[in-house]
Amino acid sequence: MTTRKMVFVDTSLCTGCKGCSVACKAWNELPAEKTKLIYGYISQDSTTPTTWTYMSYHEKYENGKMHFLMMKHQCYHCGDPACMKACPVGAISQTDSGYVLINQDKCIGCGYCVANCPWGIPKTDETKNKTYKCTGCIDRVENGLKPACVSTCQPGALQFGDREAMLQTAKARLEEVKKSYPKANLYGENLMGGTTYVYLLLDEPEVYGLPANPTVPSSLTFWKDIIQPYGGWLIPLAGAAAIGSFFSTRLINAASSKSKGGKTHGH
Amino acid sequence: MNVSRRSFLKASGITLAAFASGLGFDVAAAKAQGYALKLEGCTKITSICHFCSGGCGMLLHIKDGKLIHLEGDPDNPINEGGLCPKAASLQQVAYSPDRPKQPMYRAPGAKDWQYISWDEAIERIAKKTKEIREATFTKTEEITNAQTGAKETVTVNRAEGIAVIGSAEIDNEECYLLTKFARLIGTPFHEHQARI
Amino acid sequence: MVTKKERVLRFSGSARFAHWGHTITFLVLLISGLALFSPSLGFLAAIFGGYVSAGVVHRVMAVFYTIIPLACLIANPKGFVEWWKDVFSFGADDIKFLMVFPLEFFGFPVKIPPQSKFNGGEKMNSVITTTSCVLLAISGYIMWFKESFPIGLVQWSYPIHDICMILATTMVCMHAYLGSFHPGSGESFWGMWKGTVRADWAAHHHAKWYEKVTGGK
Amino acid sequence: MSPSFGRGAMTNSWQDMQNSEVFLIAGSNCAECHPIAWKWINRARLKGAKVIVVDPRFTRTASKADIFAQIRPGTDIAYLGAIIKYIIDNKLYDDYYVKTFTNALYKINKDFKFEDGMFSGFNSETKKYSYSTWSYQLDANNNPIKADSLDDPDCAFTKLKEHFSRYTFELAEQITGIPAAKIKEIAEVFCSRRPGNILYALGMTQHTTAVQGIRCYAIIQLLLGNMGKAGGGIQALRGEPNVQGSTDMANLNANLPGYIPYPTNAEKTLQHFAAKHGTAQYRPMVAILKAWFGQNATAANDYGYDWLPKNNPANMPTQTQFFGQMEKGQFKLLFNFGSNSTVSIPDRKIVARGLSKLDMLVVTDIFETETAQFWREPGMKPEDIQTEVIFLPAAFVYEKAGTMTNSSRLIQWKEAALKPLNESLPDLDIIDLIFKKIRELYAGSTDPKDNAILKANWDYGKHADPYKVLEEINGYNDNTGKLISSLAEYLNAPIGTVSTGCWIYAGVTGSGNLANQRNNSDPTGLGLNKDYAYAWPGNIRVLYNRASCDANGQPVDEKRKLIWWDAAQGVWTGYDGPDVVDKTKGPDTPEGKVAFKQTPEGVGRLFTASYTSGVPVAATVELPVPTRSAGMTVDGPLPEFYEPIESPTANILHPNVQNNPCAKIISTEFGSPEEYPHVLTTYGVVEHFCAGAITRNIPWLNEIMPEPFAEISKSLAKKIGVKEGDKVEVSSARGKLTVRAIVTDRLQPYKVNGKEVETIGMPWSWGFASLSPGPSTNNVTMAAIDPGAGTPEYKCCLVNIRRA
Repeated sequence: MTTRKMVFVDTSLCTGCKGCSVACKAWNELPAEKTKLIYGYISQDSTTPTTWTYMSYHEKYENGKMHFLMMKHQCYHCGDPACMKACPVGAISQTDSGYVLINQDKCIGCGYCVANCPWGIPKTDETKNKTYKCTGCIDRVENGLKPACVSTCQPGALQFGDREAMLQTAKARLEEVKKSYPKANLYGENLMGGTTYVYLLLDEPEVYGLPANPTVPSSLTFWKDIIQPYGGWLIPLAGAAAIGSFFSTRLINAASSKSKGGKTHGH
Repeated sequence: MNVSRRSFLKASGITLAAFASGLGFDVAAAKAQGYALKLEGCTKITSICHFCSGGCGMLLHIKDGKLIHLEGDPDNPINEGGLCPKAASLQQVAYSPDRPKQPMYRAPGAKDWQYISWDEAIERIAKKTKEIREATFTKTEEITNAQTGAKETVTVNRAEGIAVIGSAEIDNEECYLLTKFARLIGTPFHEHQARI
Repeated sequence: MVTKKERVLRFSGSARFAHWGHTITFLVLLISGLALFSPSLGFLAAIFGGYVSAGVVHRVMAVFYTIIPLACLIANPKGFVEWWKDVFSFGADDIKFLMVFPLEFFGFPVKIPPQSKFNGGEKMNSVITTTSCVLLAISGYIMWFKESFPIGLVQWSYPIHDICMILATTMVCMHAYLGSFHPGSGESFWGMWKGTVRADWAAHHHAKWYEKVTGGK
Repeated sequence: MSPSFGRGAMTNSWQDMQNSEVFLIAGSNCAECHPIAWKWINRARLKGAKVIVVDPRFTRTASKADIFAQIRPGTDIAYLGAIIKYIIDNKLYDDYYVKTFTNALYKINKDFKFEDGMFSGFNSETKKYSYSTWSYQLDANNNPIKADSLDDPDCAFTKLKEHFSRYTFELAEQITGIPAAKIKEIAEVFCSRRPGNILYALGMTQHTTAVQGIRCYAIIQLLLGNMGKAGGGIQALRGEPNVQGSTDMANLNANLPGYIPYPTNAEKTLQHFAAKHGTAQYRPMVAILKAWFGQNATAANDYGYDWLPKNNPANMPTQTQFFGQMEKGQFKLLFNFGSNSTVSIPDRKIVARGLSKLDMLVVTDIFETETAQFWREPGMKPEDIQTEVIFLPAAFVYEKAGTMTNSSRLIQWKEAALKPLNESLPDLDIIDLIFKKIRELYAGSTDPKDNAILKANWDYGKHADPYKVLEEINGYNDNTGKLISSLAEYLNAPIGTVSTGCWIYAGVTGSGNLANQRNNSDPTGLGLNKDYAYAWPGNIRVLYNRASCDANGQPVDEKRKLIWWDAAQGVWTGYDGPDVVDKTKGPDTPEGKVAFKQTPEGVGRLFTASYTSGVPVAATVELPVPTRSAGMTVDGPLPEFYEPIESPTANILHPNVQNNPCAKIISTEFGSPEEYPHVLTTYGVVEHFCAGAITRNIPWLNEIMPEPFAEISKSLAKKIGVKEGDKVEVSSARGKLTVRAIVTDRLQPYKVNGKEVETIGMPWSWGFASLSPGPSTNNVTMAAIDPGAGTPEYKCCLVNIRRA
C-alpha cells in the first residue's frame, strides 16, 4: 500500500455512543479497566496502555442554546510524528500509508514518546516496560479491512479512505456544516505534517480541550536535530585530543630529552 | 601498564566508531510489513444482535469451535457492519466466567444456591407444575351473559396459580413455544416486558 | 628545597570518597544511559542484560549518584566550602594557565603560572562538571517522575540531560586522561587515590597552595 | 397505532429513514437506545434533512438536532395538540390524502360529546368508557355515512378541529414548559418538509397517556399525508431484540400469536368467538388451533377450542400487576424466562413482596439476575423466604439457531455459531424438556382438563429443532400436505384446511427459509432490500404503501416510488410488496382505494370510532359473523391531555379531571408537589441495556459507564448545595436511592403554569448483583399503567433530592 490513508472523524455526525471504544478493545483484545465517572458521562479522560481510544464530551451553554460536543480521541498518526523522533531505540516507524507504529519487540518503555506527543497519546505500561497506543488497526488496514472503530461506527461519523479523497469529502462537509456552526474547522489536515485522523470540529479546538496548534516540541527538535547529531561529537573530540596528547607529549618529551640529554621535563 | 593502555585505546576506538556511525536521527524505514490477520482460517457465521430492536447483523469468526472475534456483519443491509458499544461487546459473553455453569437450586429458607443436574431441575419443575396446576385449576366458572343477562356456566380450563413471564430477548420459536406451553398447561397469565 | 620523598596531603578521605563514588556512579550511569543516546549504542544495554535492566541500573545508580555528594556535603561541609572557595578564587594566574594549557596538554614545554590547590583547568572542570551533574540529576528525576511535572519541563529535560551528559563526559575524558596518562599530571592521580602528593610536584604545580599549606617553608 | 392504522408496528424500516426530509424525535433517545437509527438519520441529514428533538433532557440525540425543546415529562399531548391545531388552522393538511385515506369525512354519532375533560359514556365505577356514542352514523348496509366536505359539522374532521381548538401554542407552553415560539417553530419546520418521519420509543409509551400520545402522532401523520410513504411513517422503536417477535408470538395475556384476541369466558365456544371478533380473527384462530392440536383438532370438536384456558376479564393482570397477584396468593408458581423484574418493574419493592410468596420461581437467563436471587438482596431475610428457586442457565443468542424479528418486522434467521457454554441450553430446549416431562406426568389421564396437554401437537425432535418450530409457525395446507407457500395461500384457503402457528408469518418457510435470504442488493436506492430476510406481512417493507399513490394508482413522489398500478397488466406492482387488499383490484375499484386494509373502514382513523364492518353473513358457523371490528382506544376516540399521576401542577385544561380517568394505579403511596417538588424522568444509556442483566456483566461496558447517576440542572445543584460528583439521595413517596450527581446545563429549569419546575434524570439499568452493582432507580418510580397499552408510567413521578 503506498497511498496515504485517512480517517475522517466528522463530529457533526458522532452521537458519542462509545462504540468505537469497545470495538477497539474487542479487536485489539484489550482488557477492561475499572473506572468511575469522572465528569458527566466521561469515565476515561486519557488513553492508557490498554485504552487506545476514548470519547470526550464538552458542554457549552450559550445564549440559551446548548452545545453538547463530543469526539473520540486516539493516536493521530502524524505525518511528522514527534514520538518517532523521540524514540531512542528506533522502535517507532511510519508506514507509507501514514500509520505510526510502535514495534513492541524493540520498545523499551522509556516513555520519551509519551512526553513528546503533543496530545500525550502513547502510554507506558510500567510493569511490562512497553509503550502502547492505537495501531490504526494496521493489521486490518493492510488486509483490506477498515479500522475497527471505523467499521463499527453506527452513525457514520468515521470514514476511511485515501487521504486525498477523504480530505475532499471533509472539506465539502465542512462547507455544509459551517452554515450551522460558523466556528467549525478541520483539525489535523496540516498539523504535525498532516495527521491520519482528521477531525471536523464544530467549535474551536480549545473547546474540545485540544491544543490549537500542536507542534513537534522545540525541545525535541533541539535535542534530536542539534544536540544528538552534533553535540555528541564533543566526546569523541575529547577522546581524540586525549589520544593525541598521549602521543604528542611522549613524542615531544622524547625529542626534548634527546636534545637536552635525556633530562625529563621535571614535573 | 602497556596492556591497560592498549585496552583503553581499544575501548576509545570502539566508542568513537559507534559515535561516528550512529549519531543523528535514524529515520525509521517506512516499509510495509506483512501484518497477519487473526481472522485468517476462521469460519464466518452471522448472528443477530441481542439488544435493541434494530436487528443488526453480527459476524462471528470461529476457529476450532472457538470465538476469535465478533463484529458487525458488513453484508447485513441494516447495519452495514456497524455496531453500537453494547453489540460490539458481545464477545465477552461467550466465555464469561460469570455465567452459571449448570442449573442451580435454592431451597426454601436457604441462603445460597446448590448445583443440581438438568434432570433433577426438570423433574422438580414438572412435578411442581402438576402440583400447582391440580391445586389451583378452575374447570368452569359462572358468568353473566351480556346479552341475555342470564347466569351461565362456562368451561374455562384455567390453572389460576401459574404465571409465565416470557421474554423479548429470546427467539421467535422460543416465544412461540412458550406461548403454546403456557396455554397448554392452562395459564392465560402470560406476559412479558413488551409492556415495560 | 623539597625532596622527592616528601608528601603533602591534598584530599581528605571524604573528598576522595565523594570523587570516586561519583566517578563510579557516573561511569555506570553513562554506560547504562548511552544506550538510549543513539540506537547504534544499543549494544551497551546488553551489558546490563537489555534496556529494561539497564534502565533499572540507571535509576538505582542515579540514586547513589545524588546521595553520595549530598552525604559528603553533610559529612564534611568544610571541605566543600574550601573547594568552592578555591574554585571561585579565579584570578589572572588561572587565566594564564588556561592560555598555556593547550600547549602544555600536547606536551610543549611551557611556563606554568603559580596555581592554588586547583589549577585553572581543574577549576573549570569543577564548575562544568558540578553544574552538569546537578542539572543531570534534576532533569533525570523530572524524566523519571514525568507525571508530576509540567509537560514542557519534561520535554526540555531530555535535551538538557543530553547536553549535560555530553559536557560532563567530555570533561571526564579530559580529566581522566590528565589525571592518569598525561605525563605532566600523573601525580595528581595519586593525590586523589592516596590523598597525598609529592611535595616537589605540589610546589611546581600548585605553588600558591603549596606555600599556603606548608607555610612557605 | 393499531387503533389508527390497523397494525401496531413500526411502519417503515431503519434503512428507510434515509429518505426522510424531517424527523420529529420525541419520546426516543435513539442515539443512545437505538444507535442503528442514527446510521440512517445521518444519511438523511447529509442530504439536508432537519431533525427536531423534544425531550425532558438534552440528550446525546439532542446534540445532533437542528431544533431542541426541553419538555416537562408526560405532557407531549399538549404540544402535539397545538401542532394538530396549527395544521388544521393553516390548512397544511394533504386534502386529497385526508379525504381518501382517512375517516375525516365520516359522520360521527350525534350523541358523541366531550365535556370538561371527559368523553361521553364514562362509567365511574368501572373507570371504563362505553363506546356506544363513539360511533359513526351508518347507512342501511352498515356503512358509515360520509360527508361531502370537511366543513360538515358531524364529520370526524370537524370533531378533530373542535377538539383541538383549545390547544393553542400559549396553552401548550403553560403545560409543557416549551416556549410557544419554539412549538410554533417545530410545527412550521415539520409541516413544511415532507415526507416527515416521527420516531418514538418508551419516552412516549411509558406514561398513563401512552396510547393517546401516539394517537397524536398518527393524526399528524395522516393529516400531512406522511403515512405509507418512503421516508414517512411512525417508527415505534421497540426496546428489545425480539420484542416485535415476542408480541407477534403473543407473550401477552390478551392475545394469541398473530394478534388474535385471546378468548375470554364470554366466548364460551368457537362460534361465540367468531361472532365477537369476525372472520378476520376466526380464520387465524382455527389455523392456530390446528397448529397446536394437529390431527386432534377437528371441526367436530371446535378444533380443541374448549381446551384452551379462557381469560376472566375481571382478572387479567399485566406484568406489573402479576406481583400483586402473587402477594395476594393467586400465583404459586412463576416461570420467568429472560426478564429481570426485580430491577425493571416500577416501584419495584412490589416484586420482591410478590416473589417471596411463591412456592416456586423458575428463572432461565444468561447470567444470575437480580430476579433469580431476589431472596438475597441486601435487606432481605432469606431464612424467612420459603420460595424454592430454580435457575436454568440459558444459551446466548449466538449459541442457538432461530429467528428474531426486528422493530421493522424483519424476520432474520441465524445459525448457532458456538456451542452453548458449559451446560447451558437454549430456552427452546428448556421449554421442550419441561413440557415433555409434564406430559409424561399426565400420561394416561382421562380428565378432560388434561386434554390440552395430552392432545397437543408437540414433536420437535429429541433436541428441539427451531426450524421445525418455525415450520409450524409458517403452517401447513391440509390439501397439499405441504407447507403454506405464502400469506395469500393462507388467506385464500377455506377455513379449517390450513394450520399456522402465527398467521402473519405464513410464508416465511413456504419456499425455503425466506428469513435466511441474503441478497442485500438495493436497486431502488431507497433501502428496501427486498430480498434480504423476510418482513411480515407478505414481505412488505413500508406498511400502507398504497397511500403513496394518487387516484390513478401512480406514485405521488417520483423520487420515492414504492408501488404503482400497472394498468396494462392489471396488477399492483412495484419495488415493495403492495399493501393492498387484492393485487388485481385497480385504483378505480373500492378495494383498490383501501390503504389501511386492517381497519374495518379501510382508512386511517383520525377519530377512533367503534365500528365493525361487513354485513352479517352465515359462515361455516351458525352464528352471524361480521368481517372485522375496529381496534379501540379505551380512553377516548380523540387524544386529550391529562397530567401524569404525580404532577407538580393542576390540569389547566380541566381542573376537575386531573389524570387519565381510565389509568390503572398499582402503587399505593403518592407524594405531593410540596413534599416532592421535582419531576423525575428515567431512561437508559447507550452503554447499558434495560435492566442490565447482561450488560452489567460485560467488563467493557462497565468500563465506559461504570455507575448510575442523577442528572440535575446547575440551578437545582446550587439550591441543594451539590456539585458534580457529590452523592445525592433521590426520594419519592415510594422509596429512595443514593447515586452520584451529574450537574449539567443539559437540564434547565422551566416554567409550568407560572411555577418554576426542575426535572431530574436518572438511568435505571442498575441492580444489586452483577459485576457492576448499583442502586435501582425503580425504587422510586410509579406503578401506574396506561389503560390501553399496559405500560407503566416510568417516565415521570415526583421526587425530592438532597445532598447525601
